[in-house]
Amino acid sequence: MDYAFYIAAAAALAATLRAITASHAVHALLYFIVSLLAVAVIFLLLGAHFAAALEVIVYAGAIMVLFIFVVMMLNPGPRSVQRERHWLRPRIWAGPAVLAAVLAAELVYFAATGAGRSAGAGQVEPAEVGLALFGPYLLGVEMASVVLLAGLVGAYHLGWHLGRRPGGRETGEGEA
Amino acid sequence: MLNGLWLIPALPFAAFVLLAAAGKRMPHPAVAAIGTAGTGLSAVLALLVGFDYALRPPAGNAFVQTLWTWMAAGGFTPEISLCLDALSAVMIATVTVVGFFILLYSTEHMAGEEGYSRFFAYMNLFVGSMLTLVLADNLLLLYLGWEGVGLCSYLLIGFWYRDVANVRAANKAFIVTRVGDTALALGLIVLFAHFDTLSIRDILARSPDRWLQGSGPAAWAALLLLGGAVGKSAQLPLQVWLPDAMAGPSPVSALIHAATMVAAGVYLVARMHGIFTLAPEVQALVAVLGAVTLLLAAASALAQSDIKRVLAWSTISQIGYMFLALGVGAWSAAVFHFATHAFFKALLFLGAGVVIAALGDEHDLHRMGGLRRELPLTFWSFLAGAASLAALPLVTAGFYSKDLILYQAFASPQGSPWLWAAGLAGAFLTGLYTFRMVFLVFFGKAGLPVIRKPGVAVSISLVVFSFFALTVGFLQMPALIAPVTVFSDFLSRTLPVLPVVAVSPATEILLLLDALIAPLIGASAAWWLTLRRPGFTARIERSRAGSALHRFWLAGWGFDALYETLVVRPFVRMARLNRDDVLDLFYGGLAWCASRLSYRLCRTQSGSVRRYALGVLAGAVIALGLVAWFKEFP
Amino acid sequence: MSGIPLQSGLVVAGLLFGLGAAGVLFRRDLLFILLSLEIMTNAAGLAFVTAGALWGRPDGQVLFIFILAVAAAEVAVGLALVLWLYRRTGTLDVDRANRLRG
Amino acid sequence: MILAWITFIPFAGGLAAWAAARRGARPARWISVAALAADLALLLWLGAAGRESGAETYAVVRLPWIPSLGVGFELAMDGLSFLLVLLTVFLGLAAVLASWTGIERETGFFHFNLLAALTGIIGVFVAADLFLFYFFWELMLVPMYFLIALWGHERRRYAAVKFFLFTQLGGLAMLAAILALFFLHGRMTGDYTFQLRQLVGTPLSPGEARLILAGFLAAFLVKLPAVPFHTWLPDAHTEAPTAGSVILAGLLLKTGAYGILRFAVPLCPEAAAEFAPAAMVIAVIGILYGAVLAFAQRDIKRLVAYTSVSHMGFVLLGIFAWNEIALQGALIQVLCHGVSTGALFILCGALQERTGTRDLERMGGLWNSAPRMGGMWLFFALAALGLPGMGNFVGEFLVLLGAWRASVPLTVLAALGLVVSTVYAVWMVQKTFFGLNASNWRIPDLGVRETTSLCALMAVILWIGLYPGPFLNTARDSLANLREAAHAVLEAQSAPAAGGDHDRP
Repeated sequence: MDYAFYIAAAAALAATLRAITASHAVHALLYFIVSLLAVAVIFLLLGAHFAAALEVIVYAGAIMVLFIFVVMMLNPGPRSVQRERHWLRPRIWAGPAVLAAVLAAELVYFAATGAGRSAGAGQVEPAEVGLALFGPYLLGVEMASVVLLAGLVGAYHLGWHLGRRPGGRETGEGEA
Repeated sequence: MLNGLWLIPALPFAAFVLLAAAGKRMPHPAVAAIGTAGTGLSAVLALLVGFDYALRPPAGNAFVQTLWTWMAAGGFTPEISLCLDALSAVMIATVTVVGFFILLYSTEHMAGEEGYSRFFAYMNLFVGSMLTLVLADNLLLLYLGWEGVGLCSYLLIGFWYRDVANVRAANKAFIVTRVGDTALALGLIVLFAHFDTLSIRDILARSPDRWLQGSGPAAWAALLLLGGAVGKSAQLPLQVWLPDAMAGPSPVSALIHAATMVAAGVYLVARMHGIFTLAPEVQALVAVLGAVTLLLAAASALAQSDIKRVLAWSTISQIGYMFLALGVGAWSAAVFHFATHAFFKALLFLGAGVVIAALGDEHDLHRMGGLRRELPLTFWSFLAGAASLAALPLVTAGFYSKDLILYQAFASPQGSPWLWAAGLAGAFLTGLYTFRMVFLVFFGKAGLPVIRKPGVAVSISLVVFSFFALTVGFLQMPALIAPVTVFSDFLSRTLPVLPVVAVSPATEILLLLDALIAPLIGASAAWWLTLRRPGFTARIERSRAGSALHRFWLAGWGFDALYETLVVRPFVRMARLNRDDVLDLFYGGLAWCASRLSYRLCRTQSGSVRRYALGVLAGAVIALGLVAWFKEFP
Repeated sequence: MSGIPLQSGLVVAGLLFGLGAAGVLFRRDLLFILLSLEIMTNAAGLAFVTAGALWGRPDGQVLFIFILAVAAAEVAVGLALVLWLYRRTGTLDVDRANRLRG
Repeated sequence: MILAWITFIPFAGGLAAWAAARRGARPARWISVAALAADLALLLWLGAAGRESGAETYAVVRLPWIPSLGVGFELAMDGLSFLLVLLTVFLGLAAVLASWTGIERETGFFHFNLLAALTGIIGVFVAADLFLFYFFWELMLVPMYFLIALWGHERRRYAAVKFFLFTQLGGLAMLAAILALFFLHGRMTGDYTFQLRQLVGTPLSPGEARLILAGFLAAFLVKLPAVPFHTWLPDAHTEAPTAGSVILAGLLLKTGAYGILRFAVPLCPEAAAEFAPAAMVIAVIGILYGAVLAFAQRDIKRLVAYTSVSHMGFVLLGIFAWNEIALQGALIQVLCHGVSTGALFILCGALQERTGTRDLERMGGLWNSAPRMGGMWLFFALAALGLPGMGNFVGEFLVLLGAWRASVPLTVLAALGLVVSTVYAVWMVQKTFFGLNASNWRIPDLGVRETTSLCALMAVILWIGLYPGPFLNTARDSLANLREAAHAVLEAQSAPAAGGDHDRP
């Protein structure tokens, strides 16, 4: 168990280090996704299954995709085709793949042995989280919704002006 | 009859309001009618009221009419109330009669002026204020009239406002008299602090009980009142404004700066005689001031070449006589001289106005001459006035009033031979400068041609004034000539009679003879110097000492220059230096420091996001560090 | 949870946070800065969840969800700004985007 | 409730004027005039009713506002407040009339600001709750800032910011003092309240009292203004539009005097008594310094502004002499200075509108083309120098009379101010209407609207000058109450230490 934690933690740190030192944005994003996956594994190990699922679905799934969209929008044109090709080389995806493989191996191991399903004090079920969320933290939920709305409006507003700018290109990103 | 008292000042005020509101749109005859009617009706009323008072004296010899309570605050309750007694009766009669005839004169003299209605409005305002001053039952109302006449004086000196010199003269008059007025205001405050009232009768009634003879507060009160009086009456040391005040039209000089307003100081001292009696030092000061002023002013009058300035200095000198009389306790003599002076000096100014207008606005004596034949009526009336001013014996009013003053300056308990001698020397000088003026203007060879002759209104006024200038004196005559004492008897209802020290008959005759002879010598000297030996005079003027003295006297003994260097220039320079308010520098400095600091802090605002992030991080680390630190050392 | 050292969870969170902060400080590309910010929020989330696990309470995960919401909003606006900046200046170098300099 | 109406009718009128301005400037102006006229009518009716009833206070409003903090919406009007509110509405009307032609930009917003400032001022004069007082105190500040900053002359930004900083800093010090008083009173009695009538008589230690008084005076002396804190005034008055200058000089300065009378001295009478000699020295310095500076100015509005410094010195002198005569004098001076200086600023505005300059050196000889204006100018200049027969004289003389009992030398020095005021008054007449018309000005004379409003101001000055009885009587009881309140506190606190001087706090 300890080893599993340490392996995941090491993977997270290594991937993050690569993410902030990478010279290329896509590179960095791939490493960061791996880092997120590693953190998700740690969540799993800590007994926070719900958080682990959210980490993968929302963080790695939604937010990072947004990043990738933007990166792609930054340099459109003929050069991007070539760049696309460049990205498909193994040098780019080898490192993340290895780390992801390690994490996958860990997961498979847990699934096989059931060691991850630890019962005890640390286990917090999603139902508990939900109750807390819509009980004492109701106000926080409302505030979070306001924040999200503000983000939505802000992004829309910026995008609107982006589209209207003379010489600017019509880009409709309806994020969030 | 007496109940109409309030109408006397109210009528001129009404005329003023009417003219100020609508005078601009009226035709000139209507303006003249309203302007003269206001004061004229008031004069008629004043005479009626005066006779009524004289024939049927009310209880206590004073009739008081209270109109309303002016203000009431914490025991201070001055009223708007008028008081008629012998003194104010003499004053209102003089003021309204003189005022009416001067206004009559003005209807013609000022014809064609742009500010015709403005002139009559101001003149009526003046008459109203002057009547308020003399009729006031309490000192605060008196102060109202006092400032009102000062205001009118200011407005009328600056009547021809286009010329900056006139405006400056007006400002000077206003400011200098205001210095005296402020002293008067403080005097009022002192009196109120000690008597809890400003009613003149109450103060005079209570003062002998409240104050010892010669006590400090009495002296202070008297001194402050005197300050007001010397300001208004152009006595030393505040006499400097009057010669410049001649910038106004001649009727203004006649009414305000000769006959009435400048005598207000005399009136004030006479009115508050009780206070001065309690402060003998101050009363002596009054006498000395009067004596010195009359000599100084007479000497200055000798050196002037502007006809109106001669008359202005002579006015100062004659009021010096009145102060001399007040100083020795000869209250009624002072008031008598005021009355005669009002008539003859108004006459002289009006005559001078005719001469000036006849020669096309020429003021210089040396460019006049020989006008005796061209302007005969003016000549004779001017001569009557001049004779009265010089106090030529027996036939003129000035002689009787001046003789009374000289006699009492000698014979009064407070009098002294020195004061008498000063008065006598003044009489000689008066004869000298008066007839110098007469000879220069009307005799000798002709100067400038006459372009305007006096008309009916002017002539009437001149004749009436000549009559008064010669005859008013018969109301009061020396015992040696004829025992007529109508005037002092009448005034004794209000003013205390002077307890004269017995003088031997021989001395008395000697005194009378001196008073008879001194003006005659002066007049003959004038004749000798101006007509007989003009070269001699010119030689004196050209000699070094002579010309220095001439310039010194021309400039009124250098008082103007003295005040200019001591007060005016330092004040103006100081004010100008501090125009931008030195205190603001402090706040400006603060603002400068703040903006420098802000500039410095702006430097940190580099616009670099990463630097900001570093700052945030460093702040967080420091904050966490502090928390850790204090956790370790609780 | 006998084996998992909860202190180490916090240490990992701290290290991740530090890496994120270093990224913010040392990268000049706005996109990377944004990425590093995400790393930092993620690290904070990890710290919350770890602490929640320590006490066995759901609050840690609740706050993680809030962080997630904030991060989502932040990324949405942040990326829009990135695009804006790029359109206006043609670069993502923050050191050149210093028009707010005082 | 009528008091609340009186306070907020101008505000409502201002909003209506703002809304109506989209149909042009005329409706906005007429709505403002109508609102103020209605207010004036209401006020006069209240005054008549109050006089009849003979009650001490004319009207009271007591509503809960923020009960948890002890803050009430509490207004009260006694004779003193009545006179000042009357002055406010009256001058407000004159100010609206004076800006009839001068304001062309944003007329609606201008009138809104003007009337909002008036509401703030009225509120200050009737508030009986310290929190509410502070609220109104700040309320009058903001619209005033806009009036100067948006419709002012050349250096309006500078002047507006300076005005704002000075008054705001003073106001903050006052807020601190109010809060300190609130907590001290609450701790002592357990009753946490901002009500003035509860707070009067709070026993304070000398140190506390001094600090609280300092806080109040910081606000009031700046507003008055007393001499070292006066430098915002010339700038603000000069740069403000005509209506702004009228309100600043005529009304805003009065709130300082009112504050000292109503709050500073009654709340800490002992400290005030300690401070009185220093305050009187400051007052006399203000009288002379302001007058000398007025004489030195070239800008006509600046000149008039400095005369305000001088005149408000008399007010300060009267207040701190603290006997009936002096207080009555100070009040009359407040009223008359408001009217006469307001009129002078209206005339300055008219002059500037016609000649396009405020430089005295470029004017002169205007009497010929505008004699009616000249007469008015002369009249109000004479009022400024305190000619008897005009209200200012009554005020100044009563102040001097009362101050004599407090300090003889200071009274003598203050009387010197009368001489210096003559100097600047004749100077300002000479430089504008007299003298040579060197620049060949041909200006139109006053129109009907201007003449009417100035004649009304003139009538008030003469009325107060010749028959101030109604005004003195109206204020007598309230001034006596203030004196008694302060006196009672003194008696209670320091019976053995009280000196022989009965008239002083």
